[in-house]
Amino acid sequence: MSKLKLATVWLDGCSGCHMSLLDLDEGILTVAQQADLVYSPLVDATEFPAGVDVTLVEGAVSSQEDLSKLQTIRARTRLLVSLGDCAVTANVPSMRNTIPVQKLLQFIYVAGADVNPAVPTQGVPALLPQARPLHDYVKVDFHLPGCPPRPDAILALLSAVLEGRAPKLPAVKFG
Amino acid sequence: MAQKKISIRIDGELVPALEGKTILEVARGAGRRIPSLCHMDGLKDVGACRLCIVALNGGRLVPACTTPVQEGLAVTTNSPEIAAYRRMIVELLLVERNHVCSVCVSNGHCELQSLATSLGVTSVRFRYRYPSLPLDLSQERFVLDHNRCILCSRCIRVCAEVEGAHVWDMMGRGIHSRVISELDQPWGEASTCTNCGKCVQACPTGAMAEKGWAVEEMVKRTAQVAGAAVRKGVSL
Amino acid sequence: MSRIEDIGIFNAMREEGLAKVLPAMPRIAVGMGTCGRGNGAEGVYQALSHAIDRDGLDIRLAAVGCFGACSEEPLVSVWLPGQPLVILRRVQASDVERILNDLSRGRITPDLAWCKIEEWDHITAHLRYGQGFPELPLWSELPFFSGQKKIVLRNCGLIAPDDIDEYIAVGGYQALYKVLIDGKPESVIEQIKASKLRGRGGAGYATGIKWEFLAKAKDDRKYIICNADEGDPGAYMNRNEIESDPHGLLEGMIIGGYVTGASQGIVYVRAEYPLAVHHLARAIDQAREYGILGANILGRPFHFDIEMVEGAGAFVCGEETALIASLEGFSGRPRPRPPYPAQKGLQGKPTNINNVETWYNIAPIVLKGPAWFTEIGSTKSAGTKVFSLVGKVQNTGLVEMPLGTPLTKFVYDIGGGAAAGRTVKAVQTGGPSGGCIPHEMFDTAVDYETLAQLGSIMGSGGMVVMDEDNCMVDIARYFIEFTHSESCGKCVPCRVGLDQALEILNGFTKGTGTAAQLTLLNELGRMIRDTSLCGLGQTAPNPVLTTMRHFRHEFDDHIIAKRCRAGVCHSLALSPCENSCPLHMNIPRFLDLLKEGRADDAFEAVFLDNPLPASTGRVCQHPCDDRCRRQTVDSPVNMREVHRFIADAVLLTDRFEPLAARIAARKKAPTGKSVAVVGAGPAGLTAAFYLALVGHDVTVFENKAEAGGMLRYAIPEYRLPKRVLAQEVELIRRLGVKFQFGAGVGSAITLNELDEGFDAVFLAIGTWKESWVNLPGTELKGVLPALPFLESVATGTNPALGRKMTVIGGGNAAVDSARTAVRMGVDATIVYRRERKDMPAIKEEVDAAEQEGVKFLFLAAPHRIVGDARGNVRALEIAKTRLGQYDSSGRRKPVVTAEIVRLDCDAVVLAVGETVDLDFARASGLTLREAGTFVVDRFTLETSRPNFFAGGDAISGASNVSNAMGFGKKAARKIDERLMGAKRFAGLAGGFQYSMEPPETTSTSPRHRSAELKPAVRVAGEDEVMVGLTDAEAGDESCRCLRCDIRG
Amino acid sequence: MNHPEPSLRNPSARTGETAAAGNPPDAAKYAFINEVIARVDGRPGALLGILEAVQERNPRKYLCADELSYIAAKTNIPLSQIFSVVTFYALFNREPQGDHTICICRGTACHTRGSRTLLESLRLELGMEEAPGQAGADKLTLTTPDGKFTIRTVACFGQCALAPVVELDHRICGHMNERALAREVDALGQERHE
Repeated sequence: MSKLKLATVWLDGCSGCHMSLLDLDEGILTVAQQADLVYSPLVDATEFPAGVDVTLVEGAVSSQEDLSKLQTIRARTRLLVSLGDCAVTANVPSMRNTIPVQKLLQFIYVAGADVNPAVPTQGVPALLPQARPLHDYVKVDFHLPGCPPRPDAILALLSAVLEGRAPKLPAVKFG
Repeated sequence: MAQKKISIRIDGELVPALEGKTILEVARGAGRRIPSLCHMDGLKDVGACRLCIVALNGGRLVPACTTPVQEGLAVTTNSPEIAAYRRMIVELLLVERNHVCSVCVSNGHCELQSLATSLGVTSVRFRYRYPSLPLDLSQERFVLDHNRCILCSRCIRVCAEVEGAHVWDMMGRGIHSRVISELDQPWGEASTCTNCGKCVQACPTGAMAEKGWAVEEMVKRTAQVAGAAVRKGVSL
Repeated sequence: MSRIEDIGIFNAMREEGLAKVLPAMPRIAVGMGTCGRGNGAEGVYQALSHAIDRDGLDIRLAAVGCFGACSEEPLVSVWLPGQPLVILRRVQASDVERILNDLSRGRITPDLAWCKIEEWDHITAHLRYGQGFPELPLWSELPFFSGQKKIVLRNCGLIAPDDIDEYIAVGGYQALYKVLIDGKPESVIEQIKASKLRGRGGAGYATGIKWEFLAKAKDDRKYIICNADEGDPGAYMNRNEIESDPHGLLEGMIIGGYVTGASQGIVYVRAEYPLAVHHLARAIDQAREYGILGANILGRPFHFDIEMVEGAGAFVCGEETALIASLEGFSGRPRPRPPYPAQKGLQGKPTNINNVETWYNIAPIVLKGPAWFTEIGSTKSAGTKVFSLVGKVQNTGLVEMPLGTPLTKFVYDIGGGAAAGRTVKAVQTGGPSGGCIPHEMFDTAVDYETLAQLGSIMGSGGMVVMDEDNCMVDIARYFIEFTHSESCGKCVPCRVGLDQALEILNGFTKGTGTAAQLTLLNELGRMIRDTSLCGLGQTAPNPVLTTMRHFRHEFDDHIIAKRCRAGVCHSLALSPCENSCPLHMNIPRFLDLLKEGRADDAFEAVFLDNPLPASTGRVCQHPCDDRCRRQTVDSPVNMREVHRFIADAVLLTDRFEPLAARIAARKKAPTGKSVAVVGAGPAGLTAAFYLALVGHDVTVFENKAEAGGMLRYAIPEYRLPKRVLAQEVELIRRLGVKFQFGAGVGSAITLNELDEGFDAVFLAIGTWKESWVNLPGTELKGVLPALPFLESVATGTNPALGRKMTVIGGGNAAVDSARTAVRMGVDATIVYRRERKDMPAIKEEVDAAEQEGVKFLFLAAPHRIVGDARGNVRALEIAKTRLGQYDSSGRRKPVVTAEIVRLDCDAVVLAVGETVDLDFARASGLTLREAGTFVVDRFTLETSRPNFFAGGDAISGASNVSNAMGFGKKAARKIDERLMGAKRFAGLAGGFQYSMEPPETTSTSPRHRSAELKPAVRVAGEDEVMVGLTDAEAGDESCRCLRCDIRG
Repeated sequence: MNHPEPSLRNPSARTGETAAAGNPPDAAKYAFINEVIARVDGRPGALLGILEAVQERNPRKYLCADELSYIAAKTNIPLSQIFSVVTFYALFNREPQGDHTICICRGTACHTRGSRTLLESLRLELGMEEAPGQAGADKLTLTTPDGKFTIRTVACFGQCALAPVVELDHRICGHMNERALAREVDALGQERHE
């Protein structure tokens, strides 16, 4: 039977979760047999394809672009997994949530800038009022907390999902 | 007064107990695991976090920490409903304030965090509140970060019952409640504070910590303070 | 005053008191409770005392508490020795002179007199006032007091609260004296237990057992506490009890102190009750003066004192352990139980806490014995309970009823039902810990057990009546917002749980709620209920859990359809008027376009919202008027007449062609899909219009000869000229809608053929069948149903009616039949079994009929139609009815009496309601309700057969034009979504730029009304009665709009 | 004042005489506090009684820090416990109140008869925007910048028959609508503050 389509994306995250994904070491081989990586920062596909089976999404939804990306992903993937604390709880990105966005930008890009102080607008997506977890905007099928999530937990989740059975996760922890 | 020896049934097993002891004490004495957060050995129990709820005779849910044992009691320490309620309580605590575990000084040594793991909480169904809360660095040895506080009042009780200074208390009401020192003054200006640091050791999360520790480095000496409290015989 | 040391002094004191209550001269008593003062009682009292002093009158003036009928305040009772006590209502200071000089002539001012009391059972004594004033009803005969049994409120409003003599005069402290003389505390406790008295604060714990615990507890100090925190919003009985009869509370507590061996009593009173605090403090001082409090009470070796502590504004302090913490100088945060207060309470000593009302029952039980008490109320809930009946009910006030009384008695018999024209939807009992009980369950007995089964509690006795202007999701949100702000914050489920419950409920009222959140809210509610530390948290979810159970459809409306029928949740509607309009017309828009003088744009905007603007402009029942917020200023904007004016200005003029073209130009590209619409009535026409507008190929099948349904064949010419309707149908036809007349579906063409020939079918067959009346004589010639009669007139074949005609029924069809007959020179009488205010017909039409000479006979039910030998109608016999119990529609059910009246007439028209064509419905194979209407999915209007939709009267039963059109519009939207798989209706009626600035000045003129032909002119012909607004009137009317659609 | 916690006395409880910010020790004030304490100390509800009396005496109807410290010293109740009580109960204010107080009842009967819109219209009229963190909260106390008006809400006045009810400086007004409320508030505004 044809291999399943796997995708990974990172929104407002630090790519630590993707590093943890690579830490699967030889575990990657078992995954490679079951699925093709059709879209990921690790491969050079440009457009998120339709008909993806499983997508791992790292990072919080912090900007307008994150949100539109997430909505497109949800429409085109069968299963969506929140990978890591930022996706599950908005983690570190959420630490700006108590500060109004304009004040934040003024503080950093005007007061704090020593050369051409101005709030950037060209080619930079607008910030949402708050950085929020994925499940505040779309239905998420599986959550994998951890900063970064443990590689063995990622493997356990991935192989279960690819084989279509309910995943039995080891004791994962936030943070 | 001599306490009468009685026996109660925990999860079907007969367990000896002394009348007047709480279900939590008897269960833990018999090696039964019941989660708790606002309980600390040696301090008077307040029944605030409700994590230690158990079913009495298969029916009503009661907090094990404040319910005394009686002859012939049948206690169920866990059931699908109890587990679901406990998970929901942990989710509510995680949502109430800013528990950013990855950059917390108590990461890996926090009672709330380990409870989330043991109860299988992998995400929070409620909407995070992200409240704006103060950080008090005025005390030269300790730091108070309200973002990590779960209002369990262990700090208040240890300071009042063991140290006797009663520096801390709870101000406000409901969701706006907050731990304060004296007239909501910075900790460093609290004249009645004896700098004993028992509150820091009693605090189950990263809300109170000793200065100088980085992320994941703050390990609390809760057991020593609890031992002192028990020896002081305050809780009876 | 001397201390009462023995029975001799006691009886002397009682005589002295009686001389004040029943003096040798006239006595006037003004109800001076806080609510009385709020209504101006203070001014009345000053005026009375000034006039009495000025004229040196021999009248005893007293300030008493409140008798309980708040909606009739200020209440003043007047007593002439030997006469009954007369209660005057709504007395103003300006009435004082009239009252006094009537009194001087031994008379009572008739227009103020409300009822009389000839004798009064104070339970602890019996008072005779006197006989007289036959024309005045007894107090117990008034609806508000019918069935009330005043035990707790026995003295309220009848004695001066700040004078201990008056309390003693009516038997006060007799029970205390008896208990002290008998000296057997255990037997008193046995009596209280035998009486099955339960706590009146809300939990309903057996008082006797609670007392027994305290009596058995051995300690050097024991406390008894009266919980007068009464934080429940919507409950104020404790306030009135303390304000009107403070000594009743003291007597109960002193007896309680004696039998339980307590050393001190404390009354914990809310800070928000200043007058109650004042009267209670004075009563305590007087009791000490008289030797009833302090040392050696009533000369016996018993020492007991009572102190008062003022609360400081925390609802949670109503919970007993929080109250105790508050008394000990801590924040009011509840403590775990056990230990229960009876073992370890205030200062660690045994303590017993009872609600104010519980203490008032003690003296009566001691004097009359437990058996007397258990006879009142239901088996498990003995005695009475005071309820504060408030909210959307006509008679509001304090009502003391035996437990077990059904809710209908409170809401309708006592409360008088909802205000005119509104229907009661639910009652909320038990305040923030209680629940909402829907109208269908109003036969529920009000006592501890049955309310608990419904997920509510009796609680303090708050009873808030709600009508259809209240949104149950908003009510649930209101209660959670209350308990959330009053939560003490100690335990997690209540502190954070309620915060998240409120977050979810706020989302529902803003239209961002999801079905998953509804399930989560249910689970969260049960978690809070099952795990919270104290009563506040344990009962806080009740309002949410009960409304979700009994009003699930309202939650679904907010979540799925993003609609709030009550119009309370502002963010779910453009404006209150748009929300109430079945077609959801953007009313502020067309008013503003007219105001800016853009008549063409106004027409286009109106027509795109409502394809029959001129017809509905004449016959709609205008629900928008009830919701227009201009009525808080003067009167609602006449929105119906304005959109009629806008429509007529185009449809009946040469601007018809250009505008018809403009609207036809809006038609979307052909979709290649075809839809069949069965029935060219208002629902069918509307659906056809919108489906054509979005590009579908629409064919309308109509079994009659022309389009319009009821508009064409039932509504007479003088209300809706046929040419107006014809223009609207023509404009719809211009969009490419094909009509097949005389094509009866079921006969000419079958549903299966429609199914093959079309992609979707919309059934809008209306209700054309007359619901038959099983009445002897209906087979006679001259008896005809309303619709065929109106149809024959509409098609020009006028049936012979003879000289005199009677019409049976109270709806629009009945009124139209009568007015049509009058125009044919026939003498018409409408016979209706209820009263005029109950008639479903539109109010203005009933008045117009009366002006045109139509006669009415109310409270008359048809008995028999009498015919002559040749089988022609000679007369209609009716049976007079009287109004009985209230039925589920909130109106009183007419009960037939034996009295028969004969009305000679030559014809009888039956207009008692229309039903669906049952043969067609049954033959359709679709699932039906027993009334024959089609069962459809609430949100998509799809019937049991795929791609077959239904709307209008065919699913709702006989209703009105705008409701039917609303269904037509919704069906078109849902059919389009099904066929095209996308939501394409959003911008359909958009594209108009209009001012969104708040109007600096709005017209100050009151509502403009359309001029009408004089009755004599109307009857002479068929001309339209309502002439319509003039240009200037419509323009000014559009400037009266407050623009509620503009939000800051 | 004995309280059940067998904790030690405060080792270094400060006396209340220290000068609070810009408010010199007012001998009469402390004498009054001593008299109130003497009257109620040791009795149930003592602390509530003391705080209520001290706030009532203050023309601006609020409790300032030095008064709280003084009470703590005199009654031997820990400072933090007193602060907990002052911030728990709605009656106590820690900010000076306006000349006039407008209290809108948010009870059930008043809510069903539209007291929410009354509150919102009053807020707009007195130009008081939504205080942050109080979105939609009904439990609020807002004072206009010029100190003339304070808007408060209360859970229930017990006047449900007159719903919706508004109390303007201890005067209960029933059956209020937006126009009547605006009229009453203007009338209050004209009154010279005595």
